[in-house]
Amino acid sequence: MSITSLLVPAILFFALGMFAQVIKSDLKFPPDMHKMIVIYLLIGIGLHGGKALTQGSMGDALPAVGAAFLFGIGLPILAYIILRGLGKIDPLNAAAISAHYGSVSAGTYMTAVAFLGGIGVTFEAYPVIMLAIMESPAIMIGLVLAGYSRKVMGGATKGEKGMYMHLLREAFTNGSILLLFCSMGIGAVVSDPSYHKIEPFFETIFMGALCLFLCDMGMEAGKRLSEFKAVGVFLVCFGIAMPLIGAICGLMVGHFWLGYSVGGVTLVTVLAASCSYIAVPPAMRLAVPEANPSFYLTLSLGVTFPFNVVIGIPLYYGAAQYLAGV
Amino acid sequence: MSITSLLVPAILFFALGMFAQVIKSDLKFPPDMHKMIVIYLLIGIGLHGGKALTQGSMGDALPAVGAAFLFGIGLPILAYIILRGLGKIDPLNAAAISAHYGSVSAGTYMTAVAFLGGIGVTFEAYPVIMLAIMESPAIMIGLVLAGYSRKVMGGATKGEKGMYMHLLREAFTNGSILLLFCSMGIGAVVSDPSYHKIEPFFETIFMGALCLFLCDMGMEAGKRLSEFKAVGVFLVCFGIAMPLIGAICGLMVGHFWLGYSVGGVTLVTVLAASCSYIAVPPAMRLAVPEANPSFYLTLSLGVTFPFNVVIGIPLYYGAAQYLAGV
Amino acid sequence: MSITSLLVPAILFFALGMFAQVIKSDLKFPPDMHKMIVIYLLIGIGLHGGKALTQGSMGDALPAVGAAFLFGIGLPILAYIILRGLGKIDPLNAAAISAHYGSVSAGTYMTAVAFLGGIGVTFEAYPVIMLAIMESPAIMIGLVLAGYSRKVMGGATKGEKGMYMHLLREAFTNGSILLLFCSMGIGAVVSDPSYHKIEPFFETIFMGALCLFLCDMGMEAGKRLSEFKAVGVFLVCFGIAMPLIGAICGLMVGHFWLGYSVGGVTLVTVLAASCSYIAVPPAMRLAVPEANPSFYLTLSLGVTFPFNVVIGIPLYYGAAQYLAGV
Amino acid sequence: MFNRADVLISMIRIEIVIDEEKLGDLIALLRTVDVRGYTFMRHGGGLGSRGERRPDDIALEERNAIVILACEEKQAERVVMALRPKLKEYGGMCLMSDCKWVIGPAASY
Amino acid sequence: MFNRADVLISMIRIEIVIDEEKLGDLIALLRTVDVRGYTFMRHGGGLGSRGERRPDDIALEERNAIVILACEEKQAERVVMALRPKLKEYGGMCLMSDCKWVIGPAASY
Amino acid sequence: MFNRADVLISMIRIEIVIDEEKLGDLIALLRTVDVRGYTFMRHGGGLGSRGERRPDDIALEERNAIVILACEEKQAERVVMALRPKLKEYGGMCLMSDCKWVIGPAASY
Ligand SMILES: Nc1ncnc2c1ncn2[C@@H]1O[C@H](COP(=O)(O)O)[C@@H](O)[C@H]1O
Ligand SMILES: Nc1ncnc2c1ncn2[C@@H]1O[C@H](COP(=O)(O)O)[C@@H](O)[C@H]1O
Ligand SMILES: Nc1ncnc2c1ncn2[C@@H]1O[C@H](COP(=O)(O)O)[C@@H](O)[C@H]1O
Ligand code: NA
Ligand code: NA
Ligand code: NA
Repeated sequence: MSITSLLVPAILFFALGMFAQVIKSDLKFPPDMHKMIVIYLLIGIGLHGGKALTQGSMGDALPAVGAAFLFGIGLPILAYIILRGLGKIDPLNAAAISAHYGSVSAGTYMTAVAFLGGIGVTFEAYPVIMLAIMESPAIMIGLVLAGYSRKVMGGATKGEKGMYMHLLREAFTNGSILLLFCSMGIGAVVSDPSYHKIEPFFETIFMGALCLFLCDMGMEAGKRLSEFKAVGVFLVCFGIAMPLIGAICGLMVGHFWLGYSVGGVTLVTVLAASCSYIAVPPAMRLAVPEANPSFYLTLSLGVTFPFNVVIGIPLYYGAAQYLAGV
Repeated sequence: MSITSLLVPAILFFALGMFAQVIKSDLKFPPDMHKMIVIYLLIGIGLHGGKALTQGSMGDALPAVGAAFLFGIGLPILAYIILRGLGKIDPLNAAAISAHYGSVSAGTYMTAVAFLGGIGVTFEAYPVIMLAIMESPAIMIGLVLAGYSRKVMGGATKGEKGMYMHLLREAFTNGSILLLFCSMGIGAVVSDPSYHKIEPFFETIFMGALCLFLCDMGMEAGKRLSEFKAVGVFLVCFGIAMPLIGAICGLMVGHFWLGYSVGGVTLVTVLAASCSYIAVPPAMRLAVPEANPSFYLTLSLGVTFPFNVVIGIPLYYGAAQYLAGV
Repeated sequence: MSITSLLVPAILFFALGMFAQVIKSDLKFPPDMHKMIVIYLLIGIGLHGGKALTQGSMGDALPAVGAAFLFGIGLPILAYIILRGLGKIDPLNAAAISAHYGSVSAGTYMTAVAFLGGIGVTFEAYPVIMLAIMESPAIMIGLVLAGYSRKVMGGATKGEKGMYMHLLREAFTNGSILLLFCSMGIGAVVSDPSYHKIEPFFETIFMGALCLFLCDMGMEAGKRLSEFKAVGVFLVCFGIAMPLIGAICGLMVGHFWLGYSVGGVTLVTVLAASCSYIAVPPAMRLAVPEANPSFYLTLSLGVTFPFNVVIGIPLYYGAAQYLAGV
Repeated sequence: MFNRADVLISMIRIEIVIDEEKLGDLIALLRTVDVRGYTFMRHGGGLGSRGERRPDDIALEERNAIVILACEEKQAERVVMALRPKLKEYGGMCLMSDCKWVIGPAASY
Repeated sequence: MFNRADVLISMIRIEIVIDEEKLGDLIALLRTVDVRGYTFMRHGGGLGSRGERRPDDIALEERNAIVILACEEKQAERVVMALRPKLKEYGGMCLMSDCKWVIGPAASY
Repeated sequence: MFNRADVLISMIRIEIVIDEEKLGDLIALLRTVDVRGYTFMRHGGGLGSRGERRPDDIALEERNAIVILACEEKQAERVVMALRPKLKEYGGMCLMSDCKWVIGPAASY
């Protein structure tokens, strides 16, 4: 893997965005542009994933679904134990942060796809299902952890039931999750000629649009750098260590359990290593209003996302190659 | 015509949008995104239509222009009579609603084009002229009907002259109408090599962008469902019956008078069956401020548009096939 | 050069926008749409330019860089002398206006590229470097002229040092300039396969997106027409004469010094003839708050830009052909 | 303030800040007490008892709506009394102050 | 309110709500009576005598602009008198109230 | 205004207009004097001593932010005194007026 393989346009645009922020440029994308690109990209991954899935058998997808649930439930618990045990982080902040690490980042996933595409590596269709699934269990487990924390702290738990139902709804009706799932459905059912008519928009120009998205994410990450001090050394380290821990789980599951190719293992690893910034933050804001959003947002957008995009993805790919003995 | 021919991505995205609204998802597109897509789509149809028209003779277009005026004037009068006679709707609301049914919905037209494209049916270039023309006469006839209503009701008609002139201007300077007309002009005059340079943007990715538009329209339609009760049973039924009546006129005119192919007849039918939500609502708001906008908007966006997109288009296509004896 | 060569879609869309404004249509693009398209276009030119540059040698680019600095410094001084000497414009307004004429308009440049593409004329890769460079020196020279004016007028010059540093930073961290430069860098370093993945988005659909941009610019220009009276006859004439003067300099430099082909000379001429409306106006607003923004904005967006787009580009191309003896 | 009864009417100005998502509920509530005019602006941000609310945040967009309402004193009392229990649930803020309605546009209060 | 003449100046605050499309006309009108400062926000919605106005409605977008104006009492009277006939035509709302201008930024009233 | 101490608390309403870019600084400043609630709107325009400011101008976009702040009189004095020197630098406007806080939502002043 040479240095030029790191010169993926998407990653360079991420760096451009961060650089602009660091030198205090006035570069800024309209907020609606970000939303539009996210909508577009989610539909794009969904359609493509749905189409790809119809080429495989539904039964083969089951282990991926299982792995998604395993990650979505296991990783937040692991994160919670680390945050409480090693970091002495207060229980509710620990719960809120943990939930983010059980979930995934569609942006990181797409960057990984762009990375693999850039070096011509193919991959299985199933990781996209995991992407679609993983956001929901993490939300629920976050709520469970918060409830447990409150009980430990001896606080009021009144109204918790209503919150469970509310978030359960939320976990399935959240706009981004819905868009991803339904687009997968649409991709799976439309005929090939129909699909070819929308392919130029949703696939051919996808990788370019992703660059705009990552440029914006770079600016966002750059903005969050200034909050490192407020967040503290432990949490910043956690924001790098946790994806590595997730990555190890991902590599194991992807290689030994799911038995995917190098590309597929890389994607599974990226999923396990990444953390959410789409559906989980608003859910935790609602479920754990006592937690400080600047903690989980700084970790998610300012530490883990940039780490994964710039260092993580090639690293995980290298590890996947090593495991496969390539 | 099998069930898969209904699985047109554009229509599925419409369903997705409606579904999101029905399950109360927080999915929402930025309002500016809607405007941008509409601008893009109008230019796209215009350019394509203009280019296509240069391949035919201008004389052949004349009957289409005639049919457009016939629909634009005849259908609102028909609608007014039905609303007043059968529904006992008060005159000014009847006038405002009627005007919408003389006009057309570019969104429905584009969905029909996507539908025909998905099953590989070709069509004439002339219906696009009708699309561009039909919005304007409907506005004027709406004003005439409102003036007539006011006279019948014995109300003040002072200042009506000014309003006529004002709306006449409006009917020609309305942004959407202008964009469609001028893009047709541009499509007609540019050279082929020049056109090929902008084709990837305005044609190749068109059908994908249309999906985003229809997803948004689906959410809009879903939102309007809740207003069905306020609008009343008669009007909701009218919102389904009127496009069917329009469709019959469209089929007759398209097949017997214009003598188009199955695809062309389908499009003419769709035009006659569809009702405006772009230029007519603001014009009626100005011309007939006494009318309740929630009546005509619910009918247009919540009843007739979804009916046409989901049921109407395949139905009209089937009828056109039947007429052609295919 | 026939009349049809003027029927470039981009230019026709500019005319459409102006027409809409002149007939007082309510056509309006969302402001964020403008920003998004500008971001997209700047990245697009940057990437393409960067890629093209790697095909030449870096040494060949040096004269272009020199010419850019020459224009950026020389043309504002020339403009200042004309405005002060012939027009008796007050010193600070003269300084602010002059700065705009040392800089360039990316929109004009792209229209020229579209024009050349439409008639199949190729060009060198270097003018794009000039485009990226020229905005910065003009800002600095504007500040120098303003400082000189203030000294001549005997006004306070306190705090000028800070302003110099501030604007120097600004000249390099300005979002648009940064985007253009960094995209050129990215275009230069990414591998060919990587580039091909983002090409559909940033190149294939570029010319179509440019049409939307020019339509919006046409509306903007149309809006500014109404301010001609406030600006005065002299300045309006200056807004046409100055690009012609710049064009003569551009033709000489492009043909005799740089020795470019007809296409390349046209682009260099367009750069010298065009005037900024992106980075310079906010810089002058800050540096010369005493100047009236409606003067330089009307000249830049209402006079020089439309003149160059509609008349200038074909004229400069004709002159370049004449010089080359074609 | 210049005081001419043919030009100015004494009124109450009510200003409410509330989550944008609750705006629909608030308006419905205002309708139940027969409010005949209000103005709202969406897309606001702020700080309150529940912490910061940032519009346009990429990951955690929270917006406030501001509602302004001019009405006569009697009506103001009804509005405020109807609002109070809801505001306890919604959070936000409600301010009242005296003002004069300039006679001119159609009365919608 | 703490009352220190070196910090606070008594003024009038005028608040106008009007169709966004008419904002240009309104500003031109304010200019004719030599107003030297105002602030506006576009993209508002509301309810009034002409029914609901919804910004961001797909089919029928109607927006209000809100203009805030601080000026001295004399000037306020001129502004209001100039505005009234226009408001009859435009609709909307105009409120007046007392306020204090905090001395500090350049005087623009 | 109907006057019931169980429903209304006398307060000061502060309204600040400032360049949108300076909003972050302003909020930081407000934080230093322990302000516990404020509301802001971005994307405003206006006229002042430095001329017109137009949001959404293609070439020269200049935006104002409007900050509204309700607090008790003591606190208002602190806020205003802390703000004044900054406003000299930033420009803009700061108005103060009396108002009543409607008891109901969590106290954030
Ligand atoms: N004292 C205050 N002054 C101005 N706005 C306030 C104040 N307190 C609360 N708000 C607004 O009300 C919103 C919700 O407040 P809360 O429910 O207390 O978090 C905040 O985000 C602010 O926009
Ligand atoms: N008298 C005033 N009334 C309302 N707003 C004002 C007033 N003076 C200034 N402003 C606002 O403050 C902004 C900056 O003012 P300035 O720094 O004086 O240019 C202006 O753009 C207006 O939005
Ligand atoms: N009593 C009121 N309080 C607050 N805003 C009002 C009031 N009456 C009218 N408005 C505003 O003025 C706009 C136009 O009013 P109208 O012309 O009466 O329809 C409305 O859409 C509201 O935004
Ligand atoms: Na994870
Ligand atoms: Na019709
Ligand atoms: Na120049």
